[in-house]
Formats: sequence, structure tokens, C-alpha cells
Amino acid sequence: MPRTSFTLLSALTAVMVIALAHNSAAQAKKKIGFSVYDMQYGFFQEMEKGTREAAQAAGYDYVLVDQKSSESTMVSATQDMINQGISALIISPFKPDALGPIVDAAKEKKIPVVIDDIGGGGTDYDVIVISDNEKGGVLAAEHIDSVLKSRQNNSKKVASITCEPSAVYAARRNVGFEKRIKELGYEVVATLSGHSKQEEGYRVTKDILSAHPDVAAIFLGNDPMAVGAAQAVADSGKNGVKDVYIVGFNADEIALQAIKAGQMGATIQQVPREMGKMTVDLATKLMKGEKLQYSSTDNREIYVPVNLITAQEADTLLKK
Amino acid sequence: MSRRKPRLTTPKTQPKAQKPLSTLQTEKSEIPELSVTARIVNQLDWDLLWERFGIAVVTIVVWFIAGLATPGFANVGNFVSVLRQSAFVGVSAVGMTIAIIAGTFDLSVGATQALCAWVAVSVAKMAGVFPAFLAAVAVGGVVGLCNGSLVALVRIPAFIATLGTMFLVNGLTYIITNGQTARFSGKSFVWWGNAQIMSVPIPFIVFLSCALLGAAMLHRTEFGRFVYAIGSNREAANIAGVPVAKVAIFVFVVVGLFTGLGAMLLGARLYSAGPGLEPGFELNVIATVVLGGTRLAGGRGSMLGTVAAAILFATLANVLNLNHVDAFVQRVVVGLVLLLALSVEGVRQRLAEYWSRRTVSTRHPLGGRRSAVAAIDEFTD
Amino acid sequence: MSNPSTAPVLAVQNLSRRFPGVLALDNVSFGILTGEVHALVGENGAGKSTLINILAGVHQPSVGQVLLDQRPVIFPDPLSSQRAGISVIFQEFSLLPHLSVAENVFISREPRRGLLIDWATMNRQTSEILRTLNLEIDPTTRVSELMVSQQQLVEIGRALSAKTRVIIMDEPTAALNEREAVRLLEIVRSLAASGVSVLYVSHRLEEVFSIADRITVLRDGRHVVTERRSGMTEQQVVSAMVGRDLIHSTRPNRIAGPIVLQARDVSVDGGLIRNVSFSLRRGEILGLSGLMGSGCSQLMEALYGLREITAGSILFEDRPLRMANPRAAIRTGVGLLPEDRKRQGLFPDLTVAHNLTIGAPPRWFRAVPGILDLAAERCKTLDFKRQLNIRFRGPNQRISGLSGGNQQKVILARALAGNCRALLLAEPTRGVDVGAKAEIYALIDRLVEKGIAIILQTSELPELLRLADRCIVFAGGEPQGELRGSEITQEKVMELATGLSRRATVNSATGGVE
Amino acid sequence: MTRFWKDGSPPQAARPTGPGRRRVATSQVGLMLLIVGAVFSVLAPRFLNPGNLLNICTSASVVAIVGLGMTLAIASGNFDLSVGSTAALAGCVTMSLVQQIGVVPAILAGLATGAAVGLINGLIVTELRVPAFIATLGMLTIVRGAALIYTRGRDIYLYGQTQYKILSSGFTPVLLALAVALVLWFVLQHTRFGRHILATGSNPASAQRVGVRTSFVLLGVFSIVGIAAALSGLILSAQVLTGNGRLATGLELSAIAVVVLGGTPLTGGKASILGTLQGSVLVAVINNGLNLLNVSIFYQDVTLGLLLLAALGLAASYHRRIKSV
Repeated sequence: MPRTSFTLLSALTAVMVIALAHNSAAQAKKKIGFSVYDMQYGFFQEMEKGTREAAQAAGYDYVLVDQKSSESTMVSATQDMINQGISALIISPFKPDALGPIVDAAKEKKIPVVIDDIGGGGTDYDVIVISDNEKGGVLAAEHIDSVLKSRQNNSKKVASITCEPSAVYAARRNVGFEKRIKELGYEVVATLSGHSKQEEGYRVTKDILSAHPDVAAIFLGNDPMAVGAAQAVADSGKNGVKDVYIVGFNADEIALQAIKAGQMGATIQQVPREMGKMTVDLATKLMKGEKLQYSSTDNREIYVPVNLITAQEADTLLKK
Repeated sequence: MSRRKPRLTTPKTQPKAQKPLSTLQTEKSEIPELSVTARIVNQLDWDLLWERFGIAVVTIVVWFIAGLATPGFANVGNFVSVLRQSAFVGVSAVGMTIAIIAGTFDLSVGATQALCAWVAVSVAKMAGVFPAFLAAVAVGGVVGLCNGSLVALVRIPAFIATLGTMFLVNGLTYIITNGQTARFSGKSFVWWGNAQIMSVPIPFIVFLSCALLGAAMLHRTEFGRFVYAIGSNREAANIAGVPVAKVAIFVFVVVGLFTGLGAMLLGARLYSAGPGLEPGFELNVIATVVLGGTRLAGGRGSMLGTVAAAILFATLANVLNLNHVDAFVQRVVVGLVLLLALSVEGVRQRLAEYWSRRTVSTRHPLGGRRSAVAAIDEFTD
Repeated sequence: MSNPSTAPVLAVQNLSRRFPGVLALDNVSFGILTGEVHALVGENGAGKSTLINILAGVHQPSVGQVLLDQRPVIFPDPLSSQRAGISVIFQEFSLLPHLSVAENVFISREPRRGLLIDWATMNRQTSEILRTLNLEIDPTTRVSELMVSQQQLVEIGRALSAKTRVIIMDEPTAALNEREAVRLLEIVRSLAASGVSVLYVSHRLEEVFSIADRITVLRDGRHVVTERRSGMTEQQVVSAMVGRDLIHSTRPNRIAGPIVLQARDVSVDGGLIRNVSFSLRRGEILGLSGLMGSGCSQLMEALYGLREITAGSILFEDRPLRMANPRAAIRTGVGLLPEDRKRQGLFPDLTVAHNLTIGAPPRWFRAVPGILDLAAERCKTLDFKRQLNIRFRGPNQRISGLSGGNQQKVILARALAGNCRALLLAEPTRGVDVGAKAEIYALIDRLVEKGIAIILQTSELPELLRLADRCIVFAGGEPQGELRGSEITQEKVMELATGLSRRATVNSATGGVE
Repeated sequence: MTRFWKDGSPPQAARPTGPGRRRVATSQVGLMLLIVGAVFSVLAPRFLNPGNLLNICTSASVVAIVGLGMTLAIASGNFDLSVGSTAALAGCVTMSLVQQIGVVPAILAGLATGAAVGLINGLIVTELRVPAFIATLGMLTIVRGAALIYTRGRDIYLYGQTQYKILSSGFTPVLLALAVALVLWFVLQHTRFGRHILATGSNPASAQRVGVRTSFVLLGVFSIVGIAAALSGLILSAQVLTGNGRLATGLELSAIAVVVLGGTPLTGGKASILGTLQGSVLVAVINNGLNLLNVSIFYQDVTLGLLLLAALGLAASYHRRIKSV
């Protein structure tokens, strides 16, 4: 035992020595650090792509960490990245509420913080680029209304399926949707969670269909679930456009394909890649110390338009 | 589960915990015809050594390699971060170590942590740090008490009982919080998760003190004795006068308390907490404990191992990130490390058997007799 | 009895086996003839188990070879050894509690139609085989529901079903009481008569001498002697086993002191045991004897708080005694040496010290959780080491490294450690070798002299005769009578145990039966 | 007053309730099924309509198939936590191959993947002697990672792939589940391999000594679990016609839950195929019912938890009552 503790000590001292050696080496090129929500999702893969390309185009070094949908990983990994010395931090937080320690750490090192989507968690970030989730929901509601109006079977029943309960900000999509659709005189017969998963979206939709065979449209908090839902509708011998109008969120590739294949109605497009690019530009400005143009100054937000994607837009998008 | 592996005909080498060196020498003088490797494999109690110090050594080695190979690993700021990160799993792993040594198990720590963290943050917001601490620990304790009673009194197998409470607490947390995350960034509260004293992070200090406390409980108190006894042979423990039920309940309470404390630290660390905090936390904790050399079947294990394992996992995550290893690959690496570390003992046994078939002495090792008895006693049981 | 042919059916030649750190078998050679009962004797650790395991294919020899019909064979695994016509009945059995009797008999040799198991045939053949062992049970019953003696017959049935040529029995009577043992020996004889060779491993010499044709003695992993039974005396065998002569001690006559423990019309678990009354005095040994299932062991459990006492009263030192659990029992001053050491006594992972003090670890404060006084613990351990002369290297040695006898002593020490005044000994010398046995007897005598009152439950009549001053014989959960001093003889005990005579000197309480 | 006297007693100690407990637990889950079903059919008007029942059975069968495999694992005294990841990997492999090599070969490839993962699990447990719990825990992350690497984190979609869709449409999942159940029941009851699984779970040491090749048995068991996991993975991927590395996360725990609900004891040596089926239906009924009533997802976990505890609590108390007599 004493021998081990001795080795332990000597080991630590040795590592410390190496530490000094490393610290002496300073880096010249500016480095942009991006901390991404979870690379398991197509949406964030797109966002990461946009960010990376923009950063490299602007001639920055670029480092990435994946929060793997865990808040403690988000904080620790991002802080590690800050410790490694970056000139600007771009982050799409898994839990905006947990941004506090990260922003503090960044401020300590005078590093500008650009938040990419999801939410700012009321922290002292420099700017947040956010696609208006609630607006997206409203968009979906109005689109559904217009579609259903044009139809004979005027069932006023719609359903709304949320992402996992802990994804507070994604929930706003459904909030916006439900508020608007009610105003338009529809009945929301079911608000359930599909845990952001394809298979769950499928299962829940099936349940909804057997509870309310006459449901006219379903809005889902993200595209994987929407795709699942579309398949569920198909499996119960109906169609995701003509019979039960399925609307998703994100405009992921799978969704666009599904729309193209006539299996689901529409999706709300966010533009992750553009957002990535924007964040890099903003970071550049901040590093230069320029003023920014906010959409809403009080909480330093810059809105990214969300727009509706139906069959023809889907085609054009896929072409690109 | 581990009890049921078909390995019972494996002879164990003889414990020479207290003075392996001297015994090694005496044996050497008696069995000269053994090859060096064979002798070492035969004479040292490898599983004991490995169990005690294996992971500690591995961790140190990893630190060395990382320090040399990874730019940016070896700097104070990074060490601080690694150590801090090790604490959040670590604190509740301290409790889990005790539970697993006692031959039980708690799958509900993840859910409990989420609930406690939320409680801690909300109470801190309303009433301040100390009440928050009390509240979090209390809630943890209560959940532990439920687990304990289910296992010891209702006599539901720990695995299922805690699986049940896991689902239960999870749902309750969502219902209580209505899915909302609580947030509080009061300096005095946040300090507990993020500050450091002389570049030693507070959470790590707490973690170490918990580990010391746990070790003290295990080795210096009657309770600790009972824990080992129950883990080693529950029926015998009962006959020997160990209050098995009471101890079992208390074990789960302890797990709950430590989890509550860890949860508060995490809440402070994140300035916030809510439902769905840290998915898969329970499995990380268990993996940490077992990686630390604690035997899943109970009866054996040490705190040192748990501490080392916690640091090792944190280091691993850190190093992988520093080297910009793809997140998907990271999953694979972590899993592999776990498997490698845990197959060491099995492989060692294999080797020992292999050598024992090859090497044989024509002369009888006088000193070897008692151990002959031992070996035979062990596997004829 | 049968006149065995001279060709060894199974033999070992210069057999050696090394385990990490030990040489368990060292150049052993001997042969088993067809149709003979060949006894293999030796102390624990003499290498019997290793030899058995090698013949069973569980282990493989490091050096030397096994000869079947003079041809060298290698058993890489148990299956191949069984295929070669060898079956082993291990002391702790190899039964699968969740499976039926038939399955246990035919496991890994299940009769099949195509892919499927042919249950009908299997069950039929099973009951045929078991009938030859006059065991009448439904082959579809789960083994976990059988009594130990029945389970053993199932094991033998398995051996027979395998068309075995050599049956190896490891301590077959260890778990049996006298009566069942006698029956087993008959079965062994008939097996031998039918041409099956039996390797009978035991250290109960009276059995060995009653059935063995030849006897082989092992010591310290080496072969000492193989000799026809007629050519050896018990003394010779013993000294061959132990390497020295043992002085056979006899029961000292003792003077009993005041009453320590008194039972009045005690019933246990609502009628499992009924109408037990006795009084136990300082400095005497009260024996409990009876066939398997007679209730002795249950009574011991009840006295130790492991079973509920549903009627009657127990006085401990004239104070009424209510024990909810063992802990309470220990606190009041009752100690138990459990029947099954491995299962109920030992903590294999823990050190000698921990094993010894676990019941009542010495503490600094009475507060809970009590802080341990490690120094005191160490002293206590060494103290007992001296008193009971237990052989171990140091208090921190793992107990799994001790011999059976020493393990037993440690557990005895544990029972004594909680300053016990009434000591319950269940099978105190089970799985303990001859040398240690004598020691433990002497030890018990010393304890009694010190004024500890002892209740002894044993299935070995010689042990009973050697130790007990008085003896209550049980049958069917009721005491059949009490024997004193010289009255205690094998005949008398068996007579009562089998319920032949109800007119023995019966306790007042047990007058009216049923 | 608690007594552990008989607990953990070795084979030779006679246990009064050998078969008892399983039957009890099975009947219990059946009983619960009836009660819960009755409640929902009152509360939710459309609960009993055939479409919904089929819907329930479908979602039950996905878990059931994994659960059935898991039943074998648990009966052999082991565990498999890697089933969720295995399902995902198999799903991805199949989806990616359907185009190139056609549906049936792709499906076979998927099942083969499952078998391979299972085999690796088995080898780690038998050869490296890592406790199954930890071994499969490690494999859980490894295989998940493998699936993500294989798909590069992207989704594979096969819209309009109608043949593959058959796997999930109509009665197919239910029939598959029943088929698996039937086969496994048959294996367990009437084949040597099956009995040897129980033997291994009952007492590995003895089993080995009486000539059961326990390592082979375990390899077989783990492979079967792997295949079962793969199969349900395929069904899931067919349901949504997309494959990705996120598929079937957390499947392992729900699978274990249904097995345990079904009354297969964790101590090994016994298996209740019927119980597992009932268990998975029970869970499916509850989730479906709560969805029909538009009850928040929050309550589904709670009910599942309560259910587990209730079922096992009853079983335990019954067990104890028998014992004490």
C-alpha cells in the first residue's frame, strides 16, 4: 500500500513537470470551438457541417466536442475545450439551463460565447442564434388549417406529439402549435410524448389512431418521430398526406424523402447549416469587437426564419 | 449473476495478503525447478493484488501515457477538470461500493440523483445552501429506505426492487417538476460544484472525504464487518448473529444518502437540475465500482479501487475529447476498456491453470502442504 | 466378500497434480479390481479429492496417467470419463435442484426420439433403476423436494443408469444418519457383488472396515499403502493416515452443576417438534440423537432463535427466554456451532480475525454504528488461537486457507466469543479429519470442565458415546426417551430412534403420544 | 421477524416450493392483465376494438421477442444488457443491405449480426470469465457505438420498400412473437439443449460435473438472445422503414422487466415463456391504455414501477408464506 501511494505521488509530480513543458507552447492561429448537442441526430450533423465549413473557410482552427445528450458532459467537455485555449465558443446546448458554468468560464477567459439554437438559459452569453420554435409551431398549425379547409371531411380533431419530456425548448413547438390550432377552432385530442424517437413516434401514433380514427392531422416535435408517425399511418391502411396530415419539424433528409415519397404532408424547416455559418460570422465579429444587430436586443437574440416545407420545396431542397 | 458462471472448479491461489515477499522467498527455496514466470503466477495472490491496487496502477499508467501523448492533458486546469468530473459519479459510487460488497445492488441511483438534484437546486433557491444539502440528502435517504425495506422486509430481489423504484422515482420526478428544469446560480451554491481550493476542485474534495468516510465505515465499524459478512455468506451471517435485515436496509439508506450528496454537487455544478438528468447514470456508477475491483457477487472490494476507477473513467472521457476522437468511437473505446480491465482476473486464472498443468515437482514442497490443503478445501466446496 | 479378479479395471500410475502453489498429488499409483470395494482413506488434504476429480475428468493430471483396462486414457472433461464407465458421487452431490429426478438420473444421456427427449422411456427406466435401490418415488418430482438420503440414492441411480463399471463415492455417508448409512453400505455391497467396482472414499474407518476388500491410504498427496482389509488393523490404518499413533481417549465422568437451560413442553413451528422438556446443567453434555427428520436439528435451530417456539417455555438461568433471532440468542449467552460449515459457518472471503469476531466484534463505544477496537480484536483472535490451538499464520490470513479442522475451530471460537454459557454443537466433527477430530473432542471436554453447558447433536453414534453424559433420542419430532451415562449404547439409541420401544424411560411430559 | 435461514441454500437443502413460485407469479401477471384490461375497457371506449387489440399485441410482440430471449438468458443464470444496441445494429445492417442483396438475404444478415454479437457476449462470459452483467454492460456501449459508426450517425430510409414492410405490417409481428415463444418453449421443454440451459442455471458446478457442457450451453443461449434482439430490431426498423444508431435505446430494461413480471426468477434454473408473453402484453396494455386516455407520459413509468413492485411483492410474500409453514 505505501509503495503504491509513493508511485502515485511520483507519477503526479512527473505529470506536473510535463504540464509546464506543454504550457510553454502557445498557439498562433485563432481557434473556434464548437460544442454540439448530439451528433446522433441528423439536424446537428448538418449544423456541425455548416459550422466547420464556415470556420475552415475563414481560416480558423476548429475543434468539436459532442455533449452526447448529457448535461454534465456538456459542461465538462465544453469547459475542457475552453481550457485548451479557444478564441471563440459556439455551442448548441443540450440543456440551456446548464449553460451557466460554461458562460462563466468563457467570460473568465474573455472568450465570446455564441449560442446556436435550443436556448440561452438566461445566461450572460454574447448572442444566440435561434430558430423561432414557437413560430414554427404556429406555421404548422396554419398550414394544417389551410390543408384541411380544402377538404370535404371536416373533422376538427388533431394531435400533437412532443419530444422527450426533458427537452423543454423543443416543447415550445408543440405549445405554439396547440395554441394556434385551438384558435383556429380545432380540438387537440391527444398531446403525448414520443421521446424524439422514430419507434416511439410510430407506437404513440398508432395508439392515437385507434383512440381517434377520425383524427385529421398530427404535428410532431421532430422529423424522426414524424417519419415514424407517417409509417404508423401507412400501416393502419391510411396515407400520411390524404387521410391523416402529418407535419414534422427540422426538415431532416429522411423527412424530405418521406414528403417526396408522399408519405407525410410537410415539415417546418430549420436551417442548421446556415445557422452554423451565421454563428461563425458572429463569432468573427465578436472577436473583432464589432457591434451586432440583434432581432431582439434585450436578450441578444437573432432569429432565423423557419419556413414551411411541402412537396415541391422538399424536391428543390433535395436537389441541393 | 456472476455467481452462476461455470468456473467453480478453478483452484484459487492462496492469500498471502500480509507478507507476499517473505512467502515468495520461502517457496522459492523449496521449488527450484519451477520456471520464474510459473512461480510468480503460482505464488502471488494475483486476484487479491489486482483487486486492491490494479486499477490504481492502471490509472497512473494511463495518466503517464496521456500526459506524454496528449497535448493539453498535462496542465493544471485540465487535471482540475478531470478530478472534478470524477466526483459526480464517484460520490454515489462510494455508496454503491458498500452495497455491492454487501452482495446487493441499486439501479435506482440515476433516478434518485435527478430527483435529489432538482430538490437541491429548488431548495437552494428558496432557503440557501445548507437546507438544500439537507433536503437533497434527506430525499436520497428516503428513497434508499424504500429500496431497503422492499429488499430486506418484502424480500424482493434487489435488482427488481430497485428497477421498480427507478421507474417509479423517474415518473414521480417528472410529475413533481412537471418536466421543468430548476435553475439557480447563487454564488454560495454554485461554489460547491465549480470552485476549487489551491487548484483542488471542491467536488473532488467532497468525493475523497466521502471515500475516506466509506472506507472507515467498511474497515473500522461493526457495520462494515457486517457488510462484508453478508456479502460473503448471508446465511452464515445471520447465524453468526449479524442483524441481516437491519444492515441491508441501512446499506440502501447509505447509498441513497451519498447519491443525494452527489446530486447536490451536480446541481451546483450545472447551476440547474431537472427530470431526465444524466440518463444511464446508474450503469456508469455500477461500472465504476466493478472496475474498481469490487466483486459483483459481494464479499470483496475496496474504496481505493472505486476512487481510482472514477478518476480513470473521467480521464478517459477527457483524453478522448482532447484527441478529438469521434463521439461514436468514444463509446466503443470506453466499453472496451471496461471489458479489458474486467477480463484480467479471468485471464490470470486461465494462465495459472495452464502453468499448473505444465509444471510439476517430483520432490514434495514441504512448505506447500498447508496451502495444498487450502487449495483443495477451496474447490471441493 | 466377492472374490475380485486380479486385473485392475481402473488404475493410476505415477499420478501427480500441481495446483498454483501446491502439489496436491505426488506420484501416486494403485489399481481397482473388478467387482471389489476399494476404500481410499486419508485426512483432509491428503489428495483424495484431487484424485477423484482427475478420475472424474474435472481436472487433468500434471504428470502420470490413468489406465482403464491397462490402456492409458485421458479424460479432458467429465463427459468423457462418464462415457468410459466411471461415475463419481461427490460428497456435496451433483444434483440439479430445479430438474426432475428422472432428468437428474439421465442428464446428458437423455433418451431421445430424434431431437426430442423421450420422457416416457426416461421416467420408466428411472423408476425401474430406483426400484432396484428400493426407492419408490415419482420420477417427475423435483429433486429439491427430496430428502438428503433420497437425493443420494438418485445420485447412485444416475451411476447405475450409466452402465457404470466403476463408481467412486466421496464420503457417501457424511450426510446420512446411522440407519441410512447402514442401508447405503448394503447397496454398495450388492453393487460390488454385481461386478461393479466401487472406490469408496471415506475416513470413517468402521464403515471402511465393514465393507472394503482392499484399502489404500494417502497422506500429503502421496501413496502410503494399499493392502487387503484382512491384512490391516484400524490402528495401522489410522497411523498410516496421520503419520503417527493416536491415543484413543474416552469420556471423562463429570459432575453436573446448576441448571443453565431448561425447556418445558416446548413445541416448535406449530408442531414440527412437540412436547420437548429437558434441563441442561453446567458442565455436562446433553446429546440429541435421532434419524434424519427426527427433529433434533430443528430443535437446535429453535433453541438458537432460528425457528419459532410456538408453545411451552424455555428458562435460561431461571429467566424466561424469548429469542427472536440468533443475535438475541448470542446476547443471552447461547452459542451455536452450525451443522453445515461451508453453508452456515464460513465467510470464505474474510480473514480469520473477522470470521472469529463477527458475532460480537469488540467495540470502543457501545454507540451504533460501533467503532471497532482493532487491537482488542487482534488480541481476542490470538487468545483463541492459543486456547483452542488453531493453526493459522496470522489474524489477517483468509480463512479459506485453513484446513477443515482449523476452520471448524475458528467457528467454535466465534460461538464462544460472545461469552456463551450454553453451547449448541451440531455435527461438531463433520468434514474434519481423524487427527483434528480427537483434538476437538479434547477441546469439548475442556470447555465442559470450564463449566460451559453443551447440547450436542450428532449423527455419529461413536461421537455421541464419546461425548454425551445424557442423551435424548428423537423420532418424528417427539422425544422417545432419555438415556444416561452407561445406558447410552448403539443398540439402545437405534431402538429408540426407530421407535421400536415406547416403554423406555420417557420424560414425564412425553407420556401421552398423539 | 425476518429469517434468512433457507435463503441461498444449496441444492441439497430441500426447498418446499420448488415449482410453486413460478406458477404463482404467472397466474399473478395473468390476473393483473385481466384487472388492468377490465379497467381500461371501462375507461377507454375504443380499448376493446379489434384494431386497438392488434395494435397492443404488435407493440407487445416487439418487447416480447427480446424478452423471450432474455428469459433463456435469465433461466441459465445470466443476463444480457446489450439487447437494445444489438437490435439497433441488426436493424441498421439489414436496412443498409436490403437494396443491394434483396430483402430475405438482408434479413438473414441482420439476424446473423445479432447471433454474432450474442456469440461475442457468450465468449466474454465463458472464456474471459467476466460476469455476464458487466460483460453485456460493456457490450451495450460498444455495440451502440458500432451501430453509429456503421451508419455514420445518419438515417437509412427505404420508403416504398414494400416487401421489407411485411415484417411489421398486420399480424406478422404477433405471429413472429408467437412462433419464437413456441419454438423456445419447445426447446426448453423437450430438447436436451433446453434442459441443459435449466441445468446450467440451476447449479453450474454440478451441471458441469455431470457432463453438461455449460460453456457451449451459454454460447448457445447468448446467441439466441442476440438473434431475438436482432429480430425485434428488424421489426422496429421495418415499422418506421428507417434504420439508425438510436434505435431501441433502453430496450434492455423493459425486456428484463417483462421477463421478471412474467415470473421467471433471477436466480436461474426456471423459465416461464408464457409468463414473459403475458408480462409484455401487460406492459403494452398499460402504455396503450394510458395513451388512449391521453395521460401524460410521466405516469407510464410510475405505473410500470408500481406494477413490478406489486407483482414481485406478491410473489415474495406468497413464497415466504409457503416457506414458513
